Amino acid sequence: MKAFPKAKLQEVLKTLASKGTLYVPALVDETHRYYPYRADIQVSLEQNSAISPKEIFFPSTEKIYNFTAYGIDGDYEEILPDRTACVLFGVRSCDMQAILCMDDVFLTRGYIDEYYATRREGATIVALGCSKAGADCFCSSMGLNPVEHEGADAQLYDLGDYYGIQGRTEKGEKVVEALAVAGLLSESSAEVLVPEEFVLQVDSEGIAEKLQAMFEHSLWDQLWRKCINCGTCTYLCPTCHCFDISEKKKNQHCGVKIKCWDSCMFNEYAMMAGGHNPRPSKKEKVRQRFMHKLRYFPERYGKYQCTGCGRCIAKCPVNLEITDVINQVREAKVNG
Amino acid sequence: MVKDNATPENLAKATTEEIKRINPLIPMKAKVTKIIEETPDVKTFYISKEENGQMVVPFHTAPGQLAMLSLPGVGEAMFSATDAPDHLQLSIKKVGTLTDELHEIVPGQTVGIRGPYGNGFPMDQIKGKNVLFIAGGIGLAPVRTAVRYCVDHRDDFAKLHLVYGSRSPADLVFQYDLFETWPAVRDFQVSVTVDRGDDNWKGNVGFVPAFLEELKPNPDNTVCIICGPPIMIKFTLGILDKLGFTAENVITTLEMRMKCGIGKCGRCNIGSCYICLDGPVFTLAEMKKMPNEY
Amino acid sequence: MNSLIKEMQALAQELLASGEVKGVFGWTKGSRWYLTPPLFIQKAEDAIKLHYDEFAINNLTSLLLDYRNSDDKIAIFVKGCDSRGILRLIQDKQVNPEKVLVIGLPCPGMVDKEAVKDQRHVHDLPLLRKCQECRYPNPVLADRTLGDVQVTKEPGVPIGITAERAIQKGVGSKGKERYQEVKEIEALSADEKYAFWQKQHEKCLRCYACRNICPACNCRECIFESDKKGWVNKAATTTDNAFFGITRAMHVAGRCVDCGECERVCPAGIPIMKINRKIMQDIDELFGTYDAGTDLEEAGPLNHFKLDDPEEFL
Amino acid sequence: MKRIGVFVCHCGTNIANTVHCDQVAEVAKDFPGVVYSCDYKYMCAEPGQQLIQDAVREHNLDGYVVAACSPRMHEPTFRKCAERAGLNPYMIEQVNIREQCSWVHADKEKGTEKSIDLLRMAVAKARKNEPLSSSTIPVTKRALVIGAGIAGIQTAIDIADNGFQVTLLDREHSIGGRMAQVDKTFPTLDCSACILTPKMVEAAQHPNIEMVTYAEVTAVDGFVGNFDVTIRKKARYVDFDKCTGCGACQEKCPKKVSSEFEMGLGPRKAIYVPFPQAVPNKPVIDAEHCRYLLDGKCGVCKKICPTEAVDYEQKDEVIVERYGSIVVATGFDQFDISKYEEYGAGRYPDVITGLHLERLMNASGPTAGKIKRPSDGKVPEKIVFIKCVGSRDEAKGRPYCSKACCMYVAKHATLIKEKMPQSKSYIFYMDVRTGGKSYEEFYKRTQEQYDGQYIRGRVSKIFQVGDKLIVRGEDSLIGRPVEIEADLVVLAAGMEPRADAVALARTLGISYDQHGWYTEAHPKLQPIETHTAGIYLAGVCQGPKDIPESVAQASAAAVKATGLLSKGELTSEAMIAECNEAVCAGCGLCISVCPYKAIEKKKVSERVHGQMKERVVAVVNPGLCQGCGACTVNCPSSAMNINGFTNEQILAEVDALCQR
Amino acid sequence: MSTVEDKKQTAQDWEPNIVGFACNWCTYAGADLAGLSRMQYPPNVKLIRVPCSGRTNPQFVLRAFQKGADAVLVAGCHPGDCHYSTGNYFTRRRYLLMQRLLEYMGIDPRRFQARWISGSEAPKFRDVVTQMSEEVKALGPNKKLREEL
Repeated sequence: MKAFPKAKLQEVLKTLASKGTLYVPALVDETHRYYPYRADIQVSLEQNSAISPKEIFFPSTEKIYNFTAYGIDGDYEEILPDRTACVLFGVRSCDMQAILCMDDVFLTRGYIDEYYATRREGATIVALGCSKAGADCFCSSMGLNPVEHEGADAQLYDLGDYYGIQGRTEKGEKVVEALAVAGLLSESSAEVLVPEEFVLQVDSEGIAEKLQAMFEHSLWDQLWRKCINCGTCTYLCPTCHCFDISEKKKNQHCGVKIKCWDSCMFNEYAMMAGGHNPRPSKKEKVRQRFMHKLRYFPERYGKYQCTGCGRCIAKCPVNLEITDVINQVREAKVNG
Repeated sequence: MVKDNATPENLAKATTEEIKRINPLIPMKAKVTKIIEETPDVKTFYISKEENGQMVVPFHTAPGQLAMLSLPGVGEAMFSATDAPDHLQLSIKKVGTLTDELHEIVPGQTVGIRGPYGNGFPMDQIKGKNVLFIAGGIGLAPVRTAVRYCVDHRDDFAKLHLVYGSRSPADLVFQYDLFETWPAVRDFQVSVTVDRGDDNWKGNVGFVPAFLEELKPNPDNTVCIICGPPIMIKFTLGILDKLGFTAENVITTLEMRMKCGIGKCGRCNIGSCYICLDGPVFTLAEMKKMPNEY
Repeated sequence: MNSLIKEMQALAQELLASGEVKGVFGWTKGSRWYLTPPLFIQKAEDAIKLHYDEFAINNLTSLLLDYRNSDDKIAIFVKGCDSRGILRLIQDKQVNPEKVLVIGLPCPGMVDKEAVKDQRHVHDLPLLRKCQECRYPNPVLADRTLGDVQVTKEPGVPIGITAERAIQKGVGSKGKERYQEVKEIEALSADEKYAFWQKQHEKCLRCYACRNICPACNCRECIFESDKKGWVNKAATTTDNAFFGITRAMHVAGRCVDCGECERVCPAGIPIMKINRKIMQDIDELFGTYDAGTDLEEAGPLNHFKLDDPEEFL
Repeated sequence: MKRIGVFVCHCGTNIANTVHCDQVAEVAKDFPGVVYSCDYKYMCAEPGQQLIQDAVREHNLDGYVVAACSPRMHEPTFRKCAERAGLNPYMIEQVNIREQCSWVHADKEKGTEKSIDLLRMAVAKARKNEPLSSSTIPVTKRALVIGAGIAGIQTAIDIADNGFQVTLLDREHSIGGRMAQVDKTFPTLDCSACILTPKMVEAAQHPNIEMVTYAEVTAVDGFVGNFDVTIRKKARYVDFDKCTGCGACQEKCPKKVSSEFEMGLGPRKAIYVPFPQAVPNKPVIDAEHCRYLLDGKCGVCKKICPTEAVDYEQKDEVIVERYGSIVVATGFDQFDISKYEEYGAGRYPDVITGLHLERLMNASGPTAGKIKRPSDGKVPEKIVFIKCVGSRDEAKGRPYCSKACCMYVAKHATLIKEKMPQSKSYIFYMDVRTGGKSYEEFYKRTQEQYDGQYIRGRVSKIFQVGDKLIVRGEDSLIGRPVEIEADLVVLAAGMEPRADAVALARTLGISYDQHGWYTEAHPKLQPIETHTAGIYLAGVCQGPKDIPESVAQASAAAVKATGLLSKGELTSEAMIAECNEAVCAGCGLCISVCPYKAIEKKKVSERVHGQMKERVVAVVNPGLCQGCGACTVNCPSSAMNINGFTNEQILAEVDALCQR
Repeated sequence: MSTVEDKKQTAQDWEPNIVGFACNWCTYAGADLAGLSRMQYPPNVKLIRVPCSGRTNPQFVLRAFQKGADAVLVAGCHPGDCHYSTGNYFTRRRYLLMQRLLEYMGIDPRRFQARWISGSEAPKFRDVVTQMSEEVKALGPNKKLREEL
């Protein structure tokens, strides 16, 4: 398969960067997330980014339209994200699967979220196979192959000191071709490295079906006790897609409507105008999060909404682990 | 399927192919042409879009569908919308900051409107059957869309019966329809009750569930459409069950917090259904299958 | 340490069995050797799950806020820094002292689980910075104590069966330099300071973990909860994040018990304690040294005044 | 959107000169919420107000903004105008484009621009105004006067004359206070008892005055209109109903004690009446010295009392009474001269204070009016007076002037010359302050007709040689040291707050200055009121003053107190704090910063998951809250808000000013 | 409306926009007195009337900087003459901390001032306002903590 030496990574990135904005996982003042590529940026591919790549297609805050109000007349003016092409480099299988989940939500079922669609269609995703499982990773338990993911435009394989590359889609081919033109590619028949044992393993088979009858199960009475209801897990999770629409005033007459991340963990998330809140306390909120990940999303879109990236496990202030929840559901006794 | 003439059916099985690409989150610029003061805290707003000089309906809505109304600089919220030839009618009760401001605007005010949202009432399935409408307070607004559909297609339906209750005579909405147009319709019984009467109120006094028990509507071959405050629905469903109505024949609308209206923002989910997309209209049977979290 | 754990399990088992308390907050063995997350048990037989070691970092006190409306009595294990959180909640009238049974533990000094690479044992891991600077290793209040720790309102050295291990690891060794980091930032120029904090506020996701873990942030409904109040809405723009960060610092000014949990739980790694410590340093300089959450009777520095306070606004 | 009107005033040319009022009114037309905007020459005048009222009716406005002079001046005017137009007075805003714009910025363009910004701010605030009303609190039509010196008595009499019930309370067991100890009063030299005792009797017999003597205030709760005062009545051990005041017990009582009233110069018995004209004129047993009460011996007084009025079993009695207003008239203590080592005060018996001399000169005093040296009883020849002892002296912590000493020293010099023509008085002074009516003439007379020799200078030392007191000082007018062999030295001791003044202030919740004098609400404009509504001050407890001023203040305090009682009910401020109980966590941070203790805690029960749960929230007492807003800032969850200055309104103002 | 906006942005005649929180009983009265005595000072400071300096929430100061103020002034009575007796003692404590915290965050100390200005100190009011206007004009527009929409 075509490959390029790891030593030449910087050059590969430079050539890709010339095509359009290139996003790479980098460490900038101790924060590991996807940044636009710059020559002096410290690219970090050893382990998955701390903050997921979802913010590239679904940013934490974005302006959706301007509005003006002069007395009784007013107007609306759309603000669309720029359409320039971009390359998302170094996306692992768990994040690639997460992007597919987001596609289901934002691009199907009667409506298309224009903002997500514009960014998503302009992007070429270059996936990266994992050779070593992270401390909190469990993608294999969620039915994913850490080495590769068929949903990506181009796939990199870890061949030890080479990266093998394969184009899958037409956009992916263009990337491979660009690297070939730059003379960076050579043929390599080295073995693709496969990560050995995962530290975290869990059997997620049939969990969605079992949860159908577990809405009132006593498991939920204990689970919320240590949770502090912060938004960390939802904001780090690559598949959480909830958002809020609010507005900011520029002055007395005009302002801008803003779409920003929201979390089912916050109190006023489900609060209705009259003050009634169907999920008043922590128990309902924690149940909603895991039910959505492991039952509601599979019911609606046919795939788990958890891809085993382990970010929520790594950063949860109280170590409330979704793998532990899956185990508890598996062992739970359900009558009838 | 061009989204403009979205009807419940094709919405349910919409696929990605030929969806006309417009940004669903941007409201259309429209004007409030007329405001009718139904009761001290309910007003009906006539909303039309200006298209090359004339005022036309922004979009058509099927009975039971919703529209997202936004007031520039204040906010936006989901209301049930009644279809009309050249305008949309939205009846709005004063409950929060947005509705307070809406109740202070004057005709000619520019607003934003987008929609239609929701699956609406399954009028086709209930063709040929008797229809029992039950509404409480502002719940009459969504029910009225179904009533008007039945009145416009009177022959497609058997007997019609409306049971409507509100807090006091002053709180009765659409009084013109209640006491003039609908009673005049063929085989359409209109029963109105109020929680607290006043000296010149002749009609029945009492809560809707109790009133329903007195009326004892006949359940066979009858579909019931019910909307109103959660407590009224809870008790009325119990009575309907006692009267022999089957879960499939009872249809109601659910109210949840809705932000995007297009099934993306995740706010209005009950179980795996998004109320703004797969609802708000559900049969009692469907609701029994959903997690009890609404 | 194992004897201490046994004592804890026995006490919890007895308390639950006798019905004196309806629940016990403690820690338990996590899924990996370097994890000892919080645990809440209600049945006596679960007491066996209790565990305590150098990874039991979590300050459990803010979890008591979920029991504001319940009449059950809850027991809670506390280290030195946690106990100051209890005192904070009692002073703010959010926890009824009769409804809480505080069990004081000696603190061996917590280690930094983020530093785990391939070590296999706790001795190879460095002590957390906040424990190196710790001045209150012993509980400031407790209904019961285990591991012969002593309750003391004064700053001091670790006491109890884990004391010698704690001192050997360096607990409290840097007690004097707790304002070191603050001084470093103060030395920067105005633009450098702004650039530093601008970068931090840019990283903030507004997930509110720092607010929800903090015992001093115990409002029933936070002004950042809904934008009906009009202060700041949910959008995580840099200036809103700065508004949130600075406002929260002023809200806990003179009330922050220096437990360092906000900095630990921040997913974006923002040095929040550098702001709180700055305010603590200013309070010490301006109004006389004051450690929040150590004396139940003393009103916080912003809740009283002296006629001869420093004057800079003439 | 609320319908807001905008009225820009020209104020003749005061504003129009440097602000284009028409342009401001024009721009205001498209501020959000503004439906009518105009400018006019004189908004505050009748035609201007008429114009406003017509506009309100014609455009059915919800509120309006007047851009004119300072709201501190005409806000009440425009509020009344709103009321006449049928609007709630708090729905209007006034913005200052005169004192803070047209008068201080000459450049007309910039002035106009600033006026537009200020107007935009005011409209933004006005749109968030809500109708407000002040609430009413019932008032108990009864007053309490603490301290029954001349000030307390005068206040009580005036209140009683106004037809209100009043309780006159004093710690001593007779009313009269300091003035009872004084012999003669300046400048008229009429006898102090002659002008005081009739007032004491009048107070005793007045139907509206209830005299409570030998009692102390231990606690004050409640607030203006409804003070619940806890009073401890000390046991007298004499049943006043039976006692006829015959005085037999006083004669037979074996125990002699130094009389405080006589300043230690004369004796009194364990069962005693402090001075002949005392009111009530019935004896009291001093529990610390009565042999029977201490160790069960004696009991003579009980035996010989013809009406068995003596009752050793009496106990202190604590009562709680409700009052509408309180007047504090607790008077002063005389400066403790022993602090002046250099004068040998306290060591030499013949170095006495002004009050000691008053007792020596008083006919009912220990020496029946003959001035005798306390040491050997001889009649003194040369008498030296030293002024400003314990006054105008930072070193002793008494920087203030005690105001009355200059006059009473002159009085003493005059009286001594009159009583003992052959005696000679020397008066060491720094200044002579004669600031009252015919005071200066009295001082001139002392020098000229009564041979009072005034020496300008300070005394450095006094020491005893034989039975003479050598007074060494200097005469700064002639620049030479002076030495006088005196028989008697009288120090003009200054006035000092009562030892327990601070404790009483804390009980009442009123503030005091660094010396302990009670702090008036405003030194010039509100000398009688305090910051605590319903509590007033009279007499020296508020600061050194002489008798005429104390009486004047007493009558003023009476008017203030009865003014409050006459209304029957109190209307509270409208722009006060309000607690949003749904958000309040009951943490009490607001209570710790409220200057008026206007916030209390109350229990609220609410339904949580089906059961009724109790929790504590803060509640604002409209009678006490003055709307300062300290609580709103100390409340982290913004549960506390001030009507009229809500967080939302101020934010709207900030946004309007910053986002143009 | 927009004409005023463009004129403002031309470089050299840029005018700072300073928000002032003035306590109704002292500083606002002092400002009125300055007006009565026809003192002249630059028009850059606009006062928001608050009942007491103790009512000024530090969050208002942050809001002003966020929405584009170039400097903020908090002014009230001298400690001891507060109309509400203890209001400004708490203001003093709170703003001693806030002033240091803003400086710690990188805000130029000249852009935030808390001052005691009594009802009779009209000259002092004029001097504080003039000094602030000139200093901030020299400093230029404030970009720190400012919201760019």
